Amino acid sequence: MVESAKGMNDLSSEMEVDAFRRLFPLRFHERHLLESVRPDARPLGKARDTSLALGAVASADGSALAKIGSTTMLAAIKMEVMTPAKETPDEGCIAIEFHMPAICSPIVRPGRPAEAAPVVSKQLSDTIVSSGMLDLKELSLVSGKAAWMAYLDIYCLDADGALFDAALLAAVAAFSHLQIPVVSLNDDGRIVVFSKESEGEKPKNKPVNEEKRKLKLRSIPFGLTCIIHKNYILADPTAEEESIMETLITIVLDSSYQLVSLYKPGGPALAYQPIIQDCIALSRQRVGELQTILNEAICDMEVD
Amino acid sequence: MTSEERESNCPTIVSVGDHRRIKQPRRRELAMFTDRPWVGLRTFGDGVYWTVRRWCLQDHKALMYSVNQTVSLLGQVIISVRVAPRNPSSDVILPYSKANGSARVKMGRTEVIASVKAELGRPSSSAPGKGKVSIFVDCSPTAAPQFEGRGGEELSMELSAALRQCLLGGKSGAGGGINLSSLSIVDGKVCWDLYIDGLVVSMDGNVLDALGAAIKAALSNTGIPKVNIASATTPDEQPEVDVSDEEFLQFDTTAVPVIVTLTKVGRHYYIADATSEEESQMSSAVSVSVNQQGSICGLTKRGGAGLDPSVIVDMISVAKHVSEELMNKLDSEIAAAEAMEEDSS
Amino acid sequence: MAAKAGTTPATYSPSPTTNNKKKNRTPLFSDVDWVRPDGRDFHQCRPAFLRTGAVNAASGSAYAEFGNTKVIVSIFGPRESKKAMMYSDIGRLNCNVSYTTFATPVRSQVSDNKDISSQLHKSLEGAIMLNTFPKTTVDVFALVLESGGCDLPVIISCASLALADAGIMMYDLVAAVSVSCIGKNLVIDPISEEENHQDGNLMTTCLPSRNEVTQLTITGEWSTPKIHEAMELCLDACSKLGKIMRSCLKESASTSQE
Amino acid sequence: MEVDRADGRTPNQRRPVVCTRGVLHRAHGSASWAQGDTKVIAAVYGPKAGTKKNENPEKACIEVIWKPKTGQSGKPEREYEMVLKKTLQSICLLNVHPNTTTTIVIQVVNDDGALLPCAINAACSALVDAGIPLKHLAVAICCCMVESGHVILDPSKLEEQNMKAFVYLVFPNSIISVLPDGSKRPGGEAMEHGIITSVTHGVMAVDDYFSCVKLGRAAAAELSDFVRNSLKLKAGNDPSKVG
Repeated sequence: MVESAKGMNDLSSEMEVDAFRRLFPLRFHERHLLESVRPDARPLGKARDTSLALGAVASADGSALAKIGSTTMLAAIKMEVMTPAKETPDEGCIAIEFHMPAICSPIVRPGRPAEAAPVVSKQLSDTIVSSGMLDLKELSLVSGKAAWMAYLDIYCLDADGALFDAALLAAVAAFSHLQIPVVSLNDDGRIVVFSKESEGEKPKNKPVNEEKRKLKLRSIPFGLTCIIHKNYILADPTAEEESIMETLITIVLDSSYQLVSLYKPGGPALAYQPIIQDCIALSRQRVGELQTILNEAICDMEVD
Repeated sequence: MTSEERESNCPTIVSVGDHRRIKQPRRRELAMFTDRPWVGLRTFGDGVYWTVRRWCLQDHKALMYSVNQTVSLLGQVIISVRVAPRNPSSDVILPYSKANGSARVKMGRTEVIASVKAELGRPSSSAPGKGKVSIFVDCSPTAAPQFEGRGGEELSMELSAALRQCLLGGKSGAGGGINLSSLSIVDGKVCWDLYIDGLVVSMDGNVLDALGAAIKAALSNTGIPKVNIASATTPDEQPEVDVSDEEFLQFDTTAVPVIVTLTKVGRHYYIADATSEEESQMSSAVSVSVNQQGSICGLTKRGGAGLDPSVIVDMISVAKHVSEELMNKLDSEIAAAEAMEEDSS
Repeated sequence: MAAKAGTTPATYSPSPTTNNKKKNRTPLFSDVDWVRPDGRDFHQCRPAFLRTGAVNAASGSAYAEFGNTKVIVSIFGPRESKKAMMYSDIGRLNCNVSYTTFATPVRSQVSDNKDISSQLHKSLEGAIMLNTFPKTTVDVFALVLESGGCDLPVIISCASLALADAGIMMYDLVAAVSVSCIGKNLVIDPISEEENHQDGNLMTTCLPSRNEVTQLTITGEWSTPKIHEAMELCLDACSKLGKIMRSCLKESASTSQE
Repeated sequence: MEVDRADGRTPNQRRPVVCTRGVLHRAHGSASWAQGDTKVIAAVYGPKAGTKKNENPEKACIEVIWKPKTGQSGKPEREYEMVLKKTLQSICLLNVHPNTTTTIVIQVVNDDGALLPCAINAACSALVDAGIPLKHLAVAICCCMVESGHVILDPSKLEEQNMKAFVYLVFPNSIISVLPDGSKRPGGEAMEHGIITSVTHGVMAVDDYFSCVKLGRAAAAELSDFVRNSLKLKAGNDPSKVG
């Protein structure tokens, strides 16, 4: 009897907190900030648990599944052949698309693409292209005739804040997992997959890219999104935090801590130099973490 | 609604070959069952239909199969082949040129038009030795006011998908009513693309069966021009073809299945060729397409309510029975309509 | 410096053309005795991996993996119906199925699939107590991550699990299984390669504990005894799948309680 | 100088700015803004009743439509729209007209570098022209990093393409206030030192970024004075437009 009464009590207090959270979201969060803790028990500057699995999509040439908290991104690369542009006969191309399917968030409805999707798409391709991580020359097959077009599609499976960070992590992981198929040039001038099984059938067509199966990735970029609210900096916000405290700043640093992007689109709070410096310090820390996570994922893959 | 009114509303239903035979039981049954409670259904198109249906719903399932099919289903199929080009509705279905074949089918107050158009195309790379067939259905706003604008889209899509499933067979082509290989002209280069368009002009239930019948009739009415292939082309080039204006090849439609929809009303009874009224009371409906050999070539189910597996098995066997007679009736109607068309031309 | 946007040159995949020719040359499934590409028995299903709660942002969700077929289904609602919708005293069900661009071996841009969406709707509506959420809509959104055959049955089973996870009232879970007819053999739970060569296909979705069939589709040419055999196979597999789904739900319920 | 610019400017020299308000008659407020050969016209419509779905009806909603010079709007335009929308949201007093929508249409007339800053400046002037209540103005500037590590301001298209990196920065203009100095300073820094918006492109060292910010801030202060003067001027000429 006593126990049940206690249980009731607990429930009611829980309800109260929940109601407070819904009715006064800002005050709810600020009360937490005063205690230097966040509703999910994280310290302000700490990112959520991050995991990375390579090779999640069997039908793709390179793929990765990245999870930051419950934000989940699935990235996959499919390689296709194209005729390179005249100005750059020795370069391949990458096409990056970020998708927010209807499953990922209650805001997105089928047929009406989310507002954020094309923006994140653009940011991702800007970041990856300008970071110099990839050498597009490595994607060349036959100079002036054929080159790879790498289609990178990133699907958001669960949207809970920091979409860009998770998408970028999934994208770079997919590139590091990318295994370029061995191809040969057939008699019609088309590139076809070189298959070992059909011996005797086409030994005359030698593979054109046997030594170029993996891309060399230089200076991999990693991102961290922070919320600036008054004098607080909250690293790696959840969707709830993003909707309540609207000033976001996304910093992308590469492995040598060079600044690839510092993206702050408006927001009620102004970013002063000390705050930006603090954010950059947090990102530096995060780059280290993500680098280890990526390396571990690659190691796991190689062991398998 | 009195019976006089009803008759004036649907004058087309009276041309039944053997309706005299059934008329007799009708009177008897009318007398027998007037005092029985009605099983969740209201009055139907015509008297014969009404009594027999009612009689079936009351008691004997077995009796329903035999009588219902002869009266309600076969009695109401009236086919007239070839829509006159001046017909305003033909503008909808034949926007570019004269169709190679067309047919109009009435089943009671349900009226549909099907047209077949053949065009030269390229076979798909996955099946170089086969032609292609596409089926699309449009629901005209004349059939129901809610089809205005995009309102009919959902039903159109559902009907198109069901027809494709029932008439085109499996992936390998087994069970398909149309022999795709016969549409091939030059392997991997040229083939016939058949565009089958269905138009629902008036809707009073059982549209799918009517569309199936119309397509079968339209296909048998279809003449595909003879094609002469200009020889001596290199294997890389697209061969030149000469389409004849005079010689036509008749399409073989013996393999085209007929579709029979059984609508389940209430707990135990299912009825063939349901009207809109009956469909409004349905819990679920099963459409089965059956070919001349009695094989099942496709099946879909509509309506949310679940069915016991044994009921489905039962329904399939009923559908097979119904289909046999429908097939015969349809063939003779088609032949009659063709003959009539030849006479008039 | 400037990103190469706007100009997307025509591309082609290096693999499919060669593969197709190869397949046509070797008649894989023509014999009476052949081995399935993944070494299963004809009447053996792929191992099923099911998990609820894959998407936190949704009110309920599930992930299903049957061999290479991988599907996520999210449920949203019951929530406000679209404004254009008229008043309805029973709830509405809105289904949508989309594919990722990398779901199929050849990259495809088309991701919307109305046909499959309506099939999903038809299979589920009979199992859901729509009267429990009047005036509102439950959205069932499915994303096929990888298509490895039997997509629709996997989506249906996964969707019913997600509905259960979302706490939507149902009469029973919906289990779906399909059977391919290849030559003289009936092959349960076919992979894409088998589906591409099938003569006919029979898919059953049923409520296992009520022994009710909510949807049945047949394509290809079938004799009546074959249909009986295939349906029996499907129903048997459905009841087994139903048990797996049930245990998956129990498991997630017990872990959430801890 | 260490850096040669094609048009003979010094690294810290902006292009001449021309700002005209009230260029469109049908719009509630409009402005054209030209920096050298880059020219943008902004039109403001609103506030109109109601907000779009998924927007907070307790606040005013800002909608931005970006019309490129030619062709259809694609991903870059979507991104510009998003940046512009967020930037303008942060300078507008959104609580004054809750549950309304203000639409800003940006028409690119000519793009010769620093397009986004130019559009932000144009939009800001157009908002003033339309009499939308603002907290303060925003001034946008583009800084470029040359390979040698020097910073140049307000680049042309050609310069932008050949740069190692560039930064778009938006600063608030200083508020002339009766309050004593320092009362408006959170954290002891002047308000105009805070960054409203920052968009970067290209790899650079962190220190380089801050030197860009420093130079940009100085330039923004100049620009801010220009804007203030030009607005005063217009307000004097056409009092009916303001208020």
